[in-house]
Amino acid sequence: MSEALQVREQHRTTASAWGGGESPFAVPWAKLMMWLFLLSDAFTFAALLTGYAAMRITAGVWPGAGMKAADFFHVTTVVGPMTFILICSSATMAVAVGAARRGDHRTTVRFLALTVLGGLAFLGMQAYEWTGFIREGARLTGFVGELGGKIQPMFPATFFVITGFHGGHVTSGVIYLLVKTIQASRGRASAESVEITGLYWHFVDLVWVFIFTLLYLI
Amino acid sequence: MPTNDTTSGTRRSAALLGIALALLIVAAVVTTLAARSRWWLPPLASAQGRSIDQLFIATFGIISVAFVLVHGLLALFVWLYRDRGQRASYWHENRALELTYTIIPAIVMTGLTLSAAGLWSRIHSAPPPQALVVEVRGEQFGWKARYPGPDGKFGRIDPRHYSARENPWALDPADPAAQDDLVLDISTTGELHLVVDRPVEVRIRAKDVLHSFFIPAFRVKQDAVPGMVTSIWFTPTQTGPYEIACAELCGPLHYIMRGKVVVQTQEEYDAWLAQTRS
Amino acid sequence: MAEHHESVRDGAWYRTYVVTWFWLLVITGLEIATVFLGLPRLAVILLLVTLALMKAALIAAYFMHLRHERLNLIFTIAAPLILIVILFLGVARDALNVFFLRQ
Amino acid sequence: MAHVAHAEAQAGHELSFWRKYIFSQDHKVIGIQYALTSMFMAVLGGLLAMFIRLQLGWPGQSWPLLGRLFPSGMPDGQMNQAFYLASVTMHGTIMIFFVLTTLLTGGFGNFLIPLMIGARDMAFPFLNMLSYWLYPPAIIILLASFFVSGGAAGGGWTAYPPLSALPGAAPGSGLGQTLWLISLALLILAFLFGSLNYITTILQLRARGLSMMRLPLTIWGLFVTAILSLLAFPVLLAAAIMLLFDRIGGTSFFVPAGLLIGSVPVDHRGGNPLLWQHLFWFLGHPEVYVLILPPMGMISDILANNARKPIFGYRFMVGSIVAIAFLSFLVWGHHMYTSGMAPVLGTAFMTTTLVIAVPSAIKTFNWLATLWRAKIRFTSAMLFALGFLSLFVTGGLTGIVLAQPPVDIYFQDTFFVVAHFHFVMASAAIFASFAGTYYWFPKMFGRMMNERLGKWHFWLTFVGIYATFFPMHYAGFMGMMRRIYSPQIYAHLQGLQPLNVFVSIAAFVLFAAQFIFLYNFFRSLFRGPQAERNPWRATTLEWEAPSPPPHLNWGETLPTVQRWAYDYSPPDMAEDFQPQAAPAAVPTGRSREGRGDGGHAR
Repeated sequence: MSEALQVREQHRTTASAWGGGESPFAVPWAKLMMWLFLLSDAFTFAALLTGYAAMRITAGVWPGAGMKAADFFHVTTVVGPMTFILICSSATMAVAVGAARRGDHRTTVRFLALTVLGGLAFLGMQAYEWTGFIREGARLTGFVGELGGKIQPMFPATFFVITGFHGGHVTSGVIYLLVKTIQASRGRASAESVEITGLYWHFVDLVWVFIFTLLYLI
Repeated sequence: MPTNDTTSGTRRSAALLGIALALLIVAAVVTTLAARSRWWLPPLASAQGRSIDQLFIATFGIISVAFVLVHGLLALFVWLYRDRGQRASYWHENRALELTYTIIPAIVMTGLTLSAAGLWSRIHSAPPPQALVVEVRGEQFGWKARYPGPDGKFGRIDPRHYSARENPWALDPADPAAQDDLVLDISTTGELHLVVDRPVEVRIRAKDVLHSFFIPAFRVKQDAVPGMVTSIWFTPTQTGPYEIACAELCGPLHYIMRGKVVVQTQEEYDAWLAQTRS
Repeated sequence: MAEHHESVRDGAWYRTYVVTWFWLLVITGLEIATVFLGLPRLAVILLLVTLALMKAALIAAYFMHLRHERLNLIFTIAAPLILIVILFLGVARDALNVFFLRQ
Repeated sequence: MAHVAHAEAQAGHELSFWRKYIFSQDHKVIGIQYALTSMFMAVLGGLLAMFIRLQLGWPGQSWPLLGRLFPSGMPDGQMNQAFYLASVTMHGTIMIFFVLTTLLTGGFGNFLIPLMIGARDMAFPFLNMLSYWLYPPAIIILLASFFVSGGAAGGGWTAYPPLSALPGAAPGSGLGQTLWLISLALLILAFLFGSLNYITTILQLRARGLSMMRLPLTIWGLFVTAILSLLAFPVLLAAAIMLLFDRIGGTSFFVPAGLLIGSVPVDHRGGNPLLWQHLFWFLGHPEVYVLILPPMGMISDILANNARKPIFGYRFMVGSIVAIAFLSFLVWGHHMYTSGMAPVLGTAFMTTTLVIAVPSAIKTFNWLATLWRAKIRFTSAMLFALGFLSLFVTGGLTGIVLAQPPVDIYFQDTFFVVAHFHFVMASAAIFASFAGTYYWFPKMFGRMMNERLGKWHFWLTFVGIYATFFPMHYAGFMGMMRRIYSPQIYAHLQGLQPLNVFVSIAAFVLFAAQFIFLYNFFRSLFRGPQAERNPWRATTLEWEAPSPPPHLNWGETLPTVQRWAYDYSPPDMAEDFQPQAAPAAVPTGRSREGRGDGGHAR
């Protein structure tokens, strides 16, 4: 290869997105890291849900003969609204991110605060839903009371473990959002960091889509 | 500079390594040949074991060739291309060569996959209808076996009725089919009796944790999994006593979890069964 | 550093979010309706999984801005998800086997 | 970028001792911390192996002196079964998770990634520090389990339930097993933090001109490994959570109904023990590639450097690393052929497993082709690299036997398996670590290791490894089961004892030989001759930095990369190597075919 060719090759390499010296995705490193974290977290949830599927398939009837999962939950009155609230909080989060990008601090703070409220409402309703389920006889080890013998013990167990794990994510998300709201109200949250917070929050919503479908509806 | 080994140092290292690798080939071949008389697979005593052993020997031949080839080349190269003040060639791409050693292993692997898949599906095919059916159960730390009674049916099991002495199999007394089941402790007092040249389906249960039903002479191994009944079928071809081992870690006394199996002619087996039942 | 293309005019920049939000709610409503429609079991499962995937796609594409990222990032995020499908298929197939071997 | 500015601001003032060496955010210090801690754990794991060999070589023998040292595990000097199984379990756990994974990705990964890609540090130094500081607590919890009632976990490193789920099932299934799970969960978090950092760093912080197809293979190995960890460890984390719930919360993910421990009914129902095996091996198989891909990369670089020749078939090398990584997620069931898994899955997993043999063969022959018409320099690093090649082939080939389910029926859970993975992933990975240490020690500490001791170490280790692990194949042929306390009562294992005695003695020699390395390592740390910047005359970027590299690695400006990583013995040049960052040299004569990028961009 002649010298000229070599120089041209070098130019081509440095001009390419993958040529080093810059991000091939044109994203800041913190954002890429959040995406990667979410990817890995998706595998944790996937494994839990796969375990749940294995329990269901192995059990044959679920949660018991002649019963539906939806019978045990307040799908239209509590779980449906929970889903509604989480979607809304995701939307307010998206607006907050958009506003932060435009430098509109007032809107950012306001919508971040709304998102926090949405998260708290979700957690409150989940607590209510858990309480009701426990009152019906659900325990981590299986159902107690008159339904005890008729219901797969892994029905409440998978429910508590998976929604609990998700609830833990929501709780840490609320704390994360709260910190971000305070920072934003003092004008110390960059648009980038608000966007990264948003990614986490949307992911929590995205996981809930599957939990809602697989645990409550199917 | 540490990189500038003296030529004699390089020569010595190259010679040593070349000889060591050559010796490795010789040692591997010699010990394997020697091992065939002492440290080899136990004598074969089942029909499916023949095919398994043949597949193993074929694979062993293939990997031995690859072992000798790679180590031979390695020994040759370290000796030939040691640092003698020459200049290494700037050669780093040869599509034809690379494709060659992509395609040849691919073909060999395809062959192995096909032959192994055929054998695997034969091993896991449905047992023939005339097969003897027995159940074995792994528990900490021994094997038990159960033969159905003259009704040919295994009785129901209910763990609530378990009693180590009176009802070790936890048979449900309410089930009539359970009344005549024959339960043997094949680790201590009894033996698992099988009939020569008659296929046998062994259904495997576990009482507590995972175990693995392993009869080396039959080339049979199948895990005993709590909560489910696994099964395996095979045909013993030699009469005589053999041993059952547990191949899955099941607790501190895993190493003594041994059982006994005896292969007999049909007459001997019938006599034994009649005597034991009475 | 976080420069992104905006697909909507200034002043109505939140329109995408509102539209996404609206569709998410509609699909959620459909999901709940599906359960109470009394369709055959397999149809319910297929329908619900499809709807859930649609929702997930909407969230990822618009709320998480994946649609506005470079294609290589989208592939980087999406490609590994195939492994989840493989894990699920392997485990589910074997769980079915366990079901049949239950004592 | 933000972190660089932050780091530069930090460099302005002197750091305290604590910030500099203990809670350091410098990737080099963290890498060395990881490496030293792993070395400590390696000695521990090796000691446990010696206990195992002591028992298997001379079952029933009493060792009064040891009995006084370990009164609970070896009362009257005779090892009890629970202690034996705890040794087996802990040896596996420590060597796989706490030594090889941490040493290769935590140690070499942290040290090498920023240096080899021309970055100042990792993308997120604080997370990097956090990753290391989860490791010592995990160790403490793991080791503490030896002292709780019942002793350390005894269910094997795979911790198959129900044995590991039911506290009553075995002495080691008590608190020891719970601690084992917690310790592993902490370590998983550490690996996740590390992986996030490595992937982001390699993707985003490469120096100008260092395209992906110009990366040294070490970086490719570490990069793909990080992806494997990122995607596989969460699955084990989920499984560990479920198992913890089974143990503590009374759920029954892995415990079915109707079990009796002795005559005590077990109060669980509904679970499926095979689920754990699926989830565990979905991690477990990628994990063995976590242990072999970085070595493959490191070996490629060390071979090319000491052969003074470009690595052969760079593109096929990268392709096979990626292919192996992808396939490693599809083969988990080949650990489960006899487990009661559906036979159709056995066929599927056999197919994917045998496919992996193809990229592995490509790599082996590419390494051999690299040696062809080379100019080989026999440094200690090179000897270990060549040893790696031999061990990898020996161990890899027996994998072909085990990949076939009908044959695996006989060999599953015998010593043949033990021999197989001790060659292919344990010994080979350890050889690569030794090679890497001899090779990069000058860069890490600015001093050279002693070559004479290095060669003694190599010869004793190489011979010791073959003497220890090769005879284990024969024990496997005879059908000797893994994890048994003594083979003596079995008729088919009679005549095995001389073999086991031989293996045990070889193992003791092998273990003792490692102290030559430790002596060499620590002596060179303080007494070794000063290393120059590029003692091996290597092309890759880390050798452009001073030895040892200062904080932030590079001076005022970051290096700019001009060519691929393997420009050894280029034609028409007086020198036999051209560093990646050296400005393009003026050619002296005829045309220079194939220069520059090794023909990758065409």
